[in-house]
Amino acid sequence: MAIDPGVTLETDLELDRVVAGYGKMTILNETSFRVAKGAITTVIGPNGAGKSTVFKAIFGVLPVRGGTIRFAGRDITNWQPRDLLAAGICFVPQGRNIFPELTVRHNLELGGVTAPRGVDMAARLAAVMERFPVLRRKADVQASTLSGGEQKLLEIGRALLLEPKLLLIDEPSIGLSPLMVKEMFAVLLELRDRGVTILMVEQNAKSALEISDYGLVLELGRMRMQDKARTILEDPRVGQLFLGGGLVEAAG
Amino acid sequence: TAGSAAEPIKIADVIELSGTGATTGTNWRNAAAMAIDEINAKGGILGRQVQMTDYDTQTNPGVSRAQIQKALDGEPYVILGPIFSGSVKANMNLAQQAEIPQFVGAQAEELTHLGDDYLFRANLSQGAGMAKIANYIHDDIKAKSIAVVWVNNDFGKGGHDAILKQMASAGIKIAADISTESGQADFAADVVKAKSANPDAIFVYSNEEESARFLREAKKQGVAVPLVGETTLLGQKVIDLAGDAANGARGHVSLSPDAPIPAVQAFRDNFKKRYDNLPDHAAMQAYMAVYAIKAMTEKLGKVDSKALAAAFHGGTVTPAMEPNVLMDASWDKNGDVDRDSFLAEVVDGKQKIVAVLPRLAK
Amino acid sequence: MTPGVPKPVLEVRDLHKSFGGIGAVNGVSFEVHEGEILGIIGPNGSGKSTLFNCILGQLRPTAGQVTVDGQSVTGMRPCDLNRLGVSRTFQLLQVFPQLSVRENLLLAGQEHKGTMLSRLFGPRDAGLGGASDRMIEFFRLGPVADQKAGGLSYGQQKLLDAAMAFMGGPRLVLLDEPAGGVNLTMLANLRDRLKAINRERKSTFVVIEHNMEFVMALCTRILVLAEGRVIAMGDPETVRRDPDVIEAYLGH
Amino acid sequence: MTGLRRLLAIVLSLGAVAVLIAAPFDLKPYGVYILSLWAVTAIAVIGLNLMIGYAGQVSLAQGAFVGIGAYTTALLTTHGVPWIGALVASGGLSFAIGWLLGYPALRVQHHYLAFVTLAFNTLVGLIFRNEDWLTGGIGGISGIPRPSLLGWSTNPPRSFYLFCFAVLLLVALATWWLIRSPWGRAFVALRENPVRALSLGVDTRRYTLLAFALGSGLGGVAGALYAPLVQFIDPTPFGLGFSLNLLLMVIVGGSGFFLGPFVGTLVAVLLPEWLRFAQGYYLIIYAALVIILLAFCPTGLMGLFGRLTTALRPVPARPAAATLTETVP
Amino acid sequence: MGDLIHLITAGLATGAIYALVAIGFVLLWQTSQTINFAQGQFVMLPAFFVLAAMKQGGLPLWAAVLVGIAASVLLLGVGFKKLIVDPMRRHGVLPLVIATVALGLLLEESTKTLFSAQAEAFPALVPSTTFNVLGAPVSLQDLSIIGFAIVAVVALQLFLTRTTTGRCMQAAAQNPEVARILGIPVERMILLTFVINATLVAIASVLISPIYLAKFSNGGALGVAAFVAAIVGGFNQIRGAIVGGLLLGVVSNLAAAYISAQYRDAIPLILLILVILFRPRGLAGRAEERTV
Ligand SMILES: Nc1ncnc2c1ncn2[C@@H]1O[C@H](COP(=O)(O)OP(=O)(O)OP(=O)(O)O)[C@@H](O)[C@H]1O
Ligand SMILES: Nc1ncnc2c1ncn2[C@@H]1O[C@H](COP(=O)(O)OP(=O)(O)OP(=O)(O)O)[C@@H](O)[C@H]1O
Ligand SMILES: [Mg+2]
Ligand SMILES: [Mg+2]
Repeated sequence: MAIDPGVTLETDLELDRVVAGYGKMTILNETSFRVAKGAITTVIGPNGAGKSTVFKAIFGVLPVRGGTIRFAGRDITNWQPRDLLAAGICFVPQGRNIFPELTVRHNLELGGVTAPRGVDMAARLAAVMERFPVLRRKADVQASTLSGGEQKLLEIGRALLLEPKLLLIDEPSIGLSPLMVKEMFAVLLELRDRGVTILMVEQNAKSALEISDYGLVLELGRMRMQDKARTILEDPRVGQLFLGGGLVEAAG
Repeated sequence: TAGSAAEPIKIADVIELSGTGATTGTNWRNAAAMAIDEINAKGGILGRQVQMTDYDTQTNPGVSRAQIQKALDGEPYVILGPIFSGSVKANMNLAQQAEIPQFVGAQAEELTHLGDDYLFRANLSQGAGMAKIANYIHDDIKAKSIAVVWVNNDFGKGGHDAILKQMASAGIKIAADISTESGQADFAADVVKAKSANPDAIFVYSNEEESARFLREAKKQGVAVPLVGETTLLGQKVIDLAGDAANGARGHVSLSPDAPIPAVQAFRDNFKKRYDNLPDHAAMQAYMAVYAIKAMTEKLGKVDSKALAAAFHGGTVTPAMEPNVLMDASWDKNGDVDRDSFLAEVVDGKQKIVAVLPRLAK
Repeated sequence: MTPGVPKPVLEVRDLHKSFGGIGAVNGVSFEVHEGEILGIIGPNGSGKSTLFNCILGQLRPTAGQVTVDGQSVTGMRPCDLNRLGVSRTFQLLQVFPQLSVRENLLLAGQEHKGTMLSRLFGPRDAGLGGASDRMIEFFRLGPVADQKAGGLSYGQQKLLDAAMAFMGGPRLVLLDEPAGGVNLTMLANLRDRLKAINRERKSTFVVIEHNMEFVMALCTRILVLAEGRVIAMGDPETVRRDPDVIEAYLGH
Repeated sequence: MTGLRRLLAIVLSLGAVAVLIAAPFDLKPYGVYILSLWAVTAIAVIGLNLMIGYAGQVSLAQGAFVGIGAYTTALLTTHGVPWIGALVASGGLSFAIGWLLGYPALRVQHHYLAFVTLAFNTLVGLIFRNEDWLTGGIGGISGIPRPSLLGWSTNPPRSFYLFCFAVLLLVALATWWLIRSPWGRAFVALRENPVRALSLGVDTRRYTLLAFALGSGLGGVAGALYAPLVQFIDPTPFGLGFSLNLLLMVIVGGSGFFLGPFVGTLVAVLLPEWLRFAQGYYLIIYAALVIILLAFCPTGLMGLFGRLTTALRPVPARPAAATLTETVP
Repeated sequence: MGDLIHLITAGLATGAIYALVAIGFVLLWQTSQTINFAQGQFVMLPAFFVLAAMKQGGLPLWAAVLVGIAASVLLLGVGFKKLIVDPMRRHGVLPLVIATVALGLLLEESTKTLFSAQAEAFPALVPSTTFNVLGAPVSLQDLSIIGFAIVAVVALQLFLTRTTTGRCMQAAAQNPEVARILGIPVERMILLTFVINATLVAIASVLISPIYLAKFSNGGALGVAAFVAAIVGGFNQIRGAIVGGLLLGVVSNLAAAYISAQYRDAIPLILLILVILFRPRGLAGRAEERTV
């Protein structure tokens, strides 16, 4: 699963001096970066750096106070999620995001409510369940009874129903078994190969960067580094600060 | 409490304008207001305008006490209300301390036996009312046993206790003693109970809409024995609400807007014109009380609360003194009022007075 | 490996838990000896969290025995268990959102200090000021120490959750995916800290985790669950090479 | 609470205390009565706030506990027991019953719990009404004496007000201490995340029952003052409506704020009085105002106060973390 | 025996009324996680709209009923949602509960002041003919109420569980943030909830008032009874409303006849407490979700 730096990659998503925060606290302070089309870009950074905040800002969950966000040439700053979905952007937030009292199947179906008429939801649903068999097995139980990992799979599956152009996915590997992480990464790679742009946050950074084309270091709400994933992976200071330099030897 | 001829005479109306007592309280307030407007239009009392202020007790004794206190701070000439015995009990001693006469709609027996010589009734006590009912059941209906259906609240409980006392002394057996809730909607159980006790008559003592609902259910279950009531049951409101289910209901009416007295009927029509609903007995009490006060004050020739209270003890007002007192009424030393009252029966949707019962003291 | 201390700190005997007839834990037995760090791994939905919930009294096991220091604690209330020095973290974030980080920590420790009365009339911080400061210091929560916990980032909450588990100075700690969403560098510190505590206080850990690097580097022994059954148990290397484990969990 | 906010709060409350002590001396008896009513009600509301605002246990039965306290006091004092004795009995009884009423809270929460307590409130009301032999039934109990302590008779309205106010102050101080103690923290834990609290050794059962018992106990204390205030009691005032009204005072004041109950009660007791000029419309206007108030500050008046003071606070510093630019330790 | 049957049929009739009101509670809870303490008053009010339309507007009954429904959809549906629910929804259940308590007071007092403080007779849509069932008189009105309650429940149950819109409504209630992220029009879903509720109460009002009589103060008791019914039946299942309502009606009749008239109101409440303690989800309710 190597990345080919050669391919020509035009910008798909662009943040330009974006300012956002909670209450009076500013978290994103003029954050700017570009995300290449049809590539996987992984954002890393310490806990509390503002990674999720970036995603919330992009997806109109958190009001953007300054700067602009562009997608496929259009200014999408402070758009409503509904319109962003229509524009082909999907968002899988961090943590637990299900409808506890609905069945797994119904949870999944809700991922496709904004799909345009014609599309064959049933088929896509089947495809997703094919991909993650556990969802089929548990299709008719209350979603809240799923295990942590199963719930995450449910969310990931749900995001695939709309066949997005840009997928924002926040720490998808949390709670997934290594096997499932592999599976999930495989899915992402397939999507990329179909030209989908993927912006992902991962704390499980080493494995993530390995399948990524680009890496992006976020810190104190600022973009510190952006480069080929490989380069980031090999940068010693990044290794020390964010990739748990120590861990590697110890485990090695 | 006197004051120069210039300033108006203040009357405080401490009454149930919200809470469970709102309906009668509003009737009372409206009638009083109407009486006072009429009086002022005719030049007031002793040439002074009369000014009434309402104080809402929310049908809550604690609040009623606060409101009486507030009313007294305004130094009124007399106080009207409240109607609920609980509220009266909670606040009467304040009026007494301030030596301001208080005309209440409460019917609980004990109130006038607490040695408060500033408390006056605007209506027959339940004791007096039930005495007349007892005679009626005994003499006219000739019932040996009755079922008593009563609303378990301030108003109904007092009546219940009174009627049981009277029945005991009249030697009439209580076949069934059925307590109901105010605001109750479904009287199936109660009618079933009353029926299965097969009494010679059923005595119904409740609020207007509950009485109406009971009458309807009784009809639904085809109750045959006479349904006897005191005042409320025979009121026009109940008749309207119950429809033809009310026909045949009979009993005693302490005050009736349908009394065969021109003045009373004039009052009823004016009230209907002004408020677009029929006056109930509470309305009549208030109306008559205001005019009684006017009559008595003019007889005294001065506006003096203490003197007024004194004058009402053993005093009598008559239509001769003031046509709008509607009927002769006299108060004894306890402040209990006595008037003529009526036996009535509901005949095709109208209350028909069948007999006038003379005052006990005559 | 563990020093051969005779009596196990935690002993689970043939534990069963089923939901509406469907077994989540089907006869799990194991022992944990003083000073051990036992890792529990297994596919998503294999019953790890349920196992924890049964051990700790959050759920009533359908059948089976749990003993701590030889004393049966089956069906004992979590708070009483905790007072015996058994504490835990949850897989899904479990903090007190409206309380500040510091308050969260004080709360976590206070029931282990003094009596009901001293807690009413005694000092406000129940004499835990120092301890909480040290926790905040170690988990790098200083900058957000006085923020409401609900306003922390995912990783920060995860760390706070872990910190709380240690406030009462427990002898046995059960951690459900402590690494999820935690920055790798912080994770390295966490691992070292756990080892340190384990060495100094002779306290014992049971850790559910999907991050194999972390587990391998931390645990002295690993137990593998699948479909509610133990399919392998042993030292990290053996388990890592076990074909069943690779098949069911790690992937090739 | 930041330093600024605490300072403001303290200054305001001290000022308020001073005013409230001076108030009755230039008020008519009616005004004094309303103030006394405020003080008495505030005690019950403090108790309710302890349950709801801190421990997160919804109770629609506080009115019933005021009733239990009032009846206990009425019965005892009319039979010659000194008020202090009656107070202890009222508080104690309400505490005990509150403790029992807490048990359902161990099984159910939120609206379910609310309805258990609602049912309880109605049941108590029915007992007040139907058990004439004990409670005087609908007739109620009249002629309730006002206490006289060490020769000082509280019969005059002013004295009785000051007496109520003194009790209120004591209650307030005790509560203030309680909520800032680890107990207070444990109560909040019940509200915020009982599952986690339980796993941290917080005996949620004990604290839940305590919250109920303490809150209800304060209801009883309020009752012990209500009876001698009105000097007559019957079942009507202690119905569900009253409990809802007490809840309203908690929310309007700001649930979970120490000063909430004082403000909330003030609004609920005084506002209708101020509005009485509107004659028949005063309740309509009152209800409308409450709705508007909640629409603009759902967190209650203290919540609003909080928002205003935070507006004065400096912007919090952006949380820092290790940086690439700083040299690696 | 005849008595017993009669008590039961009569109880069922009253129970149906409770059920009709209870449906609203359950609906609001399931689709917006709100509790409306003014629901009783909501049912009381439309009757007066109808009366006004007949008296002032001089309309025939059927037209007046349409006017009533329209008015209630406007005021009790759209108005209620926009002016009261929206500002408070985010702040948990309690502020809204209190606001609705105040709203209940507002509606009662306004009705009393603007319409009438007295009970008013209300014209019946269905003739009040009664016929015998096993020797117990049953009126057409009773049947129409039971009928409508059942239809409403079945329809809503299907709508919520079988249609995407219905599920979107539930989703919007259970997790608004995520619903928004998935592009579910949360606001519109909630509005829909309240419009449905408003329509229901209006129809309920028209069906109930001929029996109950139209009175400003009817709401309180009715509301509480319906609440109890909803909880007993199961707060998270529409069908619970029917089960609870009918049970409640019968139980209180039997209690009044055979246990104690004075404590007739106590028996259903004791039932309520028992149900909550031993089957919190309610008799027809669904089990609550996984907590740990
Ligand atoms: N809802 C909130 N209210 C207030 N502050 C918040 C909120 N959410 C996040 N923050 C603050 O914003 C900063 C960035 O949070 P964010 O969730 O973006 O971090 P992150 O990079 O995603 O961290 P992690 O890797 O742990 O998920 C943190 O300091 C956090 O305290
Ligand atoms: N309350 C419940 N009701 C029904 N089924 C449940 C319940 N809790 C857990 N389960 C089922 O039990 C199985 C084990 O769940 P558990 O959470 O223990 O898995 P896990 O090993 O922790 O998985 P993960 O690694 O994803 O956290 C799952 O299939 C889950 O669906
Ligand atoms: Mg994040
Ligand atoms: Mg798990």
